Amino acid sequence: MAKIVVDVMLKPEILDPQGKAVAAALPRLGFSFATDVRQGKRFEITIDGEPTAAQLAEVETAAEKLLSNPVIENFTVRVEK
Amino acid sequence: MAKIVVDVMLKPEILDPQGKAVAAALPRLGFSFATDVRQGKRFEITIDGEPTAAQLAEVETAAEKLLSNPVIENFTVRVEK
Amino acid sequence: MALDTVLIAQANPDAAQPFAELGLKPDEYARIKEILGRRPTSSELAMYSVMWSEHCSYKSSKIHLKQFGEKAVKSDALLVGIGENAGVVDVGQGYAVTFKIESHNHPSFIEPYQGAATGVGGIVRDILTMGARPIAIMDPLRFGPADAPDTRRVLPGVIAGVGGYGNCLGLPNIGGEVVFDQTYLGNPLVNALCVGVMKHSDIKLAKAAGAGNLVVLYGAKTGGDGIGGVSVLASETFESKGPAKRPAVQVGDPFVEKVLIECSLEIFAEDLVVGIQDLGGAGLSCATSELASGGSGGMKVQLDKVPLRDPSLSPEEILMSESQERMCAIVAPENVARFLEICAKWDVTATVIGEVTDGNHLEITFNGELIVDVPPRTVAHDGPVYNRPLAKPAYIDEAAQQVVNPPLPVTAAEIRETILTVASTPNLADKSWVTDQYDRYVQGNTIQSQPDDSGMVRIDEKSHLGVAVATDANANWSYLNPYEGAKLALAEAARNIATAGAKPLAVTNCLNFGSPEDPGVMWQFAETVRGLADGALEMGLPITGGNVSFYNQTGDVAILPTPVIGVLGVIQDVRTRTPMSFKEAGLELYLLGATDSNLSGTEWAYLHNMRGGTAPIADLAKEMRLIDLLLEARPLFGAAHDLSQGGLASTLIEMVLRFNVGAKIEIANPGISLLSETPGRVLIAIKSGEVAQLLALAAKYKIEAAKIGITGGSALDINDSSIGLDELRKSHTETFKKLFG
Amino acid sequence: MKIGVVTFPGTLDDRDAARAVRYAGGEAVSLWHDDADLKGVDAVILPGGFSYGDYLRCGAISRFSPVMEPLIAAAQGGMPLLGICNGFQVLAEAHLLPGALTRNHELHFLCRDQKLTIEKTDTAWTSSFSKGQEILIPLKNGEGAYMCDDQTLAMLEGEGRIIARYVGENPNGSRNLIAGITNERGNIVGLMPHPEHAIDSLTGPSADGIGFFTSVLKAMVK
Ligand SMILES: Nc1ncnc2c1ncn2[C@@H]1O[C@H](COP(=O)(O)OP(=O)(O)O)[C@@H](O)[C@H]1O
Ligand SMILES: [Mg+2]
Repeated sequence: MAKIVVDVMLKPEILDPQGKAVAAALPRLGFSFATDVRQGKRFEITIDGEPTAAQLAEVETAAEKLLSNPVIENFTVRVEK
Repeated sequence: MAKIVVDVMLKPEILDPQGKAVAAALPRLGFSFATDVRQGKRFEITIDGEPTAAQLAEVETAAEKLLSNPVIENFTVRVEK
Repeated sequence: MALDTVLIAQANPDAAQPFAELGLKPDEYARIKEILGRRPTSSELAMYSVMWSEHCSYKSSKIHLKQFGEKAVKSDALLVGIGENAGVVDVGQGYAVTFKIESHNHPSFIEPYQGAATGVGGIVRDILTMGARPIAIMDPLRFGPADAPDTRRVLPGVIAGVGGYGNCLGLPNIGGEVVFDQTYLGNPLVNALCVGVMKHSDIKLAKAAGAGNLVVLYGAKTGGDGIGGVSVLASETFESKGPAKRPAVQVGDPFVEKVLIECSLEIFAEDLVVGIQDLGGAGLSCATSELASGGSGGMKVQLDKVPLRDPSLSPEEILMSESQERMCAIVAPENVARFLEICAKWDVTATVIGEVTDGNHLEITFNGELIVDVPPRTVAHDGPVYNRPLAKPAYIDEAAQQVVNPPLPVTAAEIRETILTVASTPNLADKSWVTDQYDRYVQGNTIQSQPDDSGMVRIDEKSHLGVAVATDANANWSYLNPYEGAKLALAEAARNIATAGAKPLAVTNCLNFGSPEDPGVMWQFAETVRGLADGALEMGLPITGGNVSFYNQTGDVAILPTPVIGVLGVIQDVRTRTPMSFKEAGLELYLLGATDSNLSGTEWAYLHNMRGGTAPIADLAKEMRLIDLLLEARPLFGAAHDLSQGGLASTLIEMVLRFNVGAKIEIANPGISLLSETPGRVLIAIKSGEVAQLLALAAKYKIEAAKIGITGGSALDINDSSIGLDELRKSHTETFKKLFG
Repeated sequence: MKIGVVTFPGTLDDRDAARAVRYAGGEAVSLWHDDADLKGVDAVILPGGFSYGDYLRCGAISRFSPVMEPLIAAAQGGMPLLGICNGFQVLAEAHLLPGALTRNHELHFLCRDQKLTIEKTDTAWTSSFSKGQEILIPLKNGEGAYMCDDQTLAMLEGEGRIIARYVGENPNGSRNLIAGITNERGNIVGLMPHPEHAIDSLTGPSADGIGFFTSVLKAMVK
């Protein structure tokens, strides 16, 4: 059993209203560490056994077609230990 | 400038309708790799300079108080290269 | 990055400029040079190119739209007419109502959620700009075939986007349309209508008057949204490497818009603005040039003062950015402090970016250098005007030759089958899957919404004054005869207002067509405008504004001509409205208006792949008599529901399911009676004791009235056929769940 | 009787809540999120909407608004406090009520007329109803599924703190069909559906919702 993680983030040039709202809320709570916050999605996909190269390629395709919208989002795929 | 990532996932015992919907959609698109999918949030926090221990502690607190709801969610904090 | 300034343009008159990439024709570019007496700076080129685009300048449509002014009825109700952000109508008791439709078709195809969301955001700002509180929205939509894979991508995203934005703004969604047709597959239509209300004295206009008054930009920061095209300026003129990627898609932030609405209304209430304009298409280029030319003409703007989300934007890009949720106000100096204070209260960024000047120059500087110096009228109003060639397409006469004779039900079993088919076909099926995603209760004033004939909202809690709005288009008829199609859509929208008891007052429209460079499309467009102008004149209704969307086509196949017509009406007391259906058994059902046997352009013909024939000829005099009858006989009605797509069959299905009370219908010639879509018909329910009064009024207005049945029971019985309401409901409501659920 | 209605940035149903208070015979006082002042009100309503855009999590950002500090203190001291929809989400985020409101199981915003049964009538906000009474009021939200762990659920059930349950098919995936809950003392109530949109059958599906507002007026007279 392995876990594949797909992270999907809005492209940097795209407005991220949620990240903006979080960035604005932090200082109100007394947190001053952030110069910027972006909010995205994280998918944890469980697969049986160790992932094969073919499976990872499939995950890439699924990430591109289903999990993200390439018009406004980027994604990364990785296997998590 | 550094990037701190906070991942927030629903606790395993909490129903995740979004993850379930993705898991159901994958086979319809011909993808059979997943035995389970969970969907969570990913926050990318930009800070000036290298993060200090104090800053990381602050991020932990913010993750606990604001970025996640401990009733239903777990989180992890890490510095990304 | 080198800045192209007016001085450089003068010193270096022959520099090559990428006008073609920006969509300008050589003669248009030449005209800009002639206006300025020199080559434009790259910032000026950016402004002219976007303001002279089809979308902003109406260059192909203007020459036709003129008719709306020329044929206009004199209406005392019209407070602000075509030319401002939205028309304003007097509805009495000191209230003014403004409403308008806009399209966001192409963006919704690329990114359905954001395209639809920002479409709602844009039309709401247009209404807000007039000084009004937005009070309701509607969403007439068109998609490709319901079972096409791409429709499964586009439709759910569009619905979620309309809902996501509108719900978050706290605007009840009071109606709309969902229609499927092959021609919309690559060209979905996402039109959005917004209604707003204000007191007469609160009307605001887009004009920058009074030298010394300040220009304040407020709302969201400016990012690179929607400026994909203009990056050629930066790449070709300046740096070989080109700029960072610029998104062609705009992302909306409904929360910021909600705050912007409340903040603006507070500012309006204290009378702090001289003029105001929202930033929509063409962003600051449009707002500054329109404000300046709407006022005395002069304005100075310091572009470097504009707060940026993306600091890498060039001045050209800042001028053209279509970042959402921004407004531009003209404020007298003594009011600026208070203005900024209100913005601070709402946490809205507000910045003074310039001032109104004497003279007629719009001067824009960037870090002290003059980069734009233009007469603003030439940007905003003196764009090119095309009289494009038009020609009646060959299909019209071919279609007229075709015999439209779909099979018609005769036996009880066939009638049953027909009713279930009509109930479940996507164009006529229950739309709750869509409308359940929209808030219809917020603001606490919604009297009617889907599935009623029109949306109705109360605008005064004490007097119960209300307004009703309906939108309609019948693209099948417009395809067969665009002139009649436009009139028929107008009549239908007006009728939908009147069935509830509201008096039609004003018209708006959104004209969705293929490419204006196709003479056949241009003919469809011209005929549509002529029909709408004639129809509005005949019905005595002013056209208060609208929108044109061209280039909705895939290859050389255009969408069906789709003029979406919105009609606004007023009702003195919303408590007296007529509901669309009956809750009581034992009422008599009367069909007002006669039925003919023409099946061309009907849903039934479409279901049998028959798209030919001839459209009905609109009889607007009769439509007006029917409206008068509906308004006068209203106290007699237990229910009234319009007949349109799907004919009597569809009307009966909707009525019996509305409150779960059945009906027993007796009709001769059931096929035609149930499926013909003859315009000018309404089904009403009435107590037996009041029939005589109804018939007297029907005679007075020369409208046919025929009894077709009686209410009651738990089935829809037609002649010898019977369908239980549960079975009928299942068939009516399952379609969308199965397709999209 | 003064009832405060809080407006956060993005609140939508504040004017409707104030209207409901007036219909019930009370005086509505508007409270501003950024002002830590309860203006001497006798009870408070946190109305529906999308405060802070519902970004991050519904209610997560609002709960830190300045007005919340005196409000939490007052509610802990027994002042009646009703959170409707977004207001319920704020109460859960502020841990004034247990559990959390999560994404509807069908992942859509859902607006519909919803039947509820009132199960607890000895709270500040439900005493006008009779136990087991069925009412019809609008439900409208995207994140209305009530979630909590088994222990909390058993506690809520055991202590009879579920004030209202959905009737029929579960509209959003809420555990045990929970539509609303109360704290131990019965002064704080969170309710997902919208009684303020059902105070007059002209504009709502019924006038059943008015009972929540008349209840609190009665409670305050006592
Ligand atoms: N089809 C039409 N019918 C009537 N008026 C129209 C039509 N299309 C555009 N207009 C009017 O032309 C003006 C400019 O339209 P538009 O550019 O859409 O406005 P905005 O810049 O506010 O979006 C508006 O007053 C609009 O009402
Ligand atoms: Mg405008």
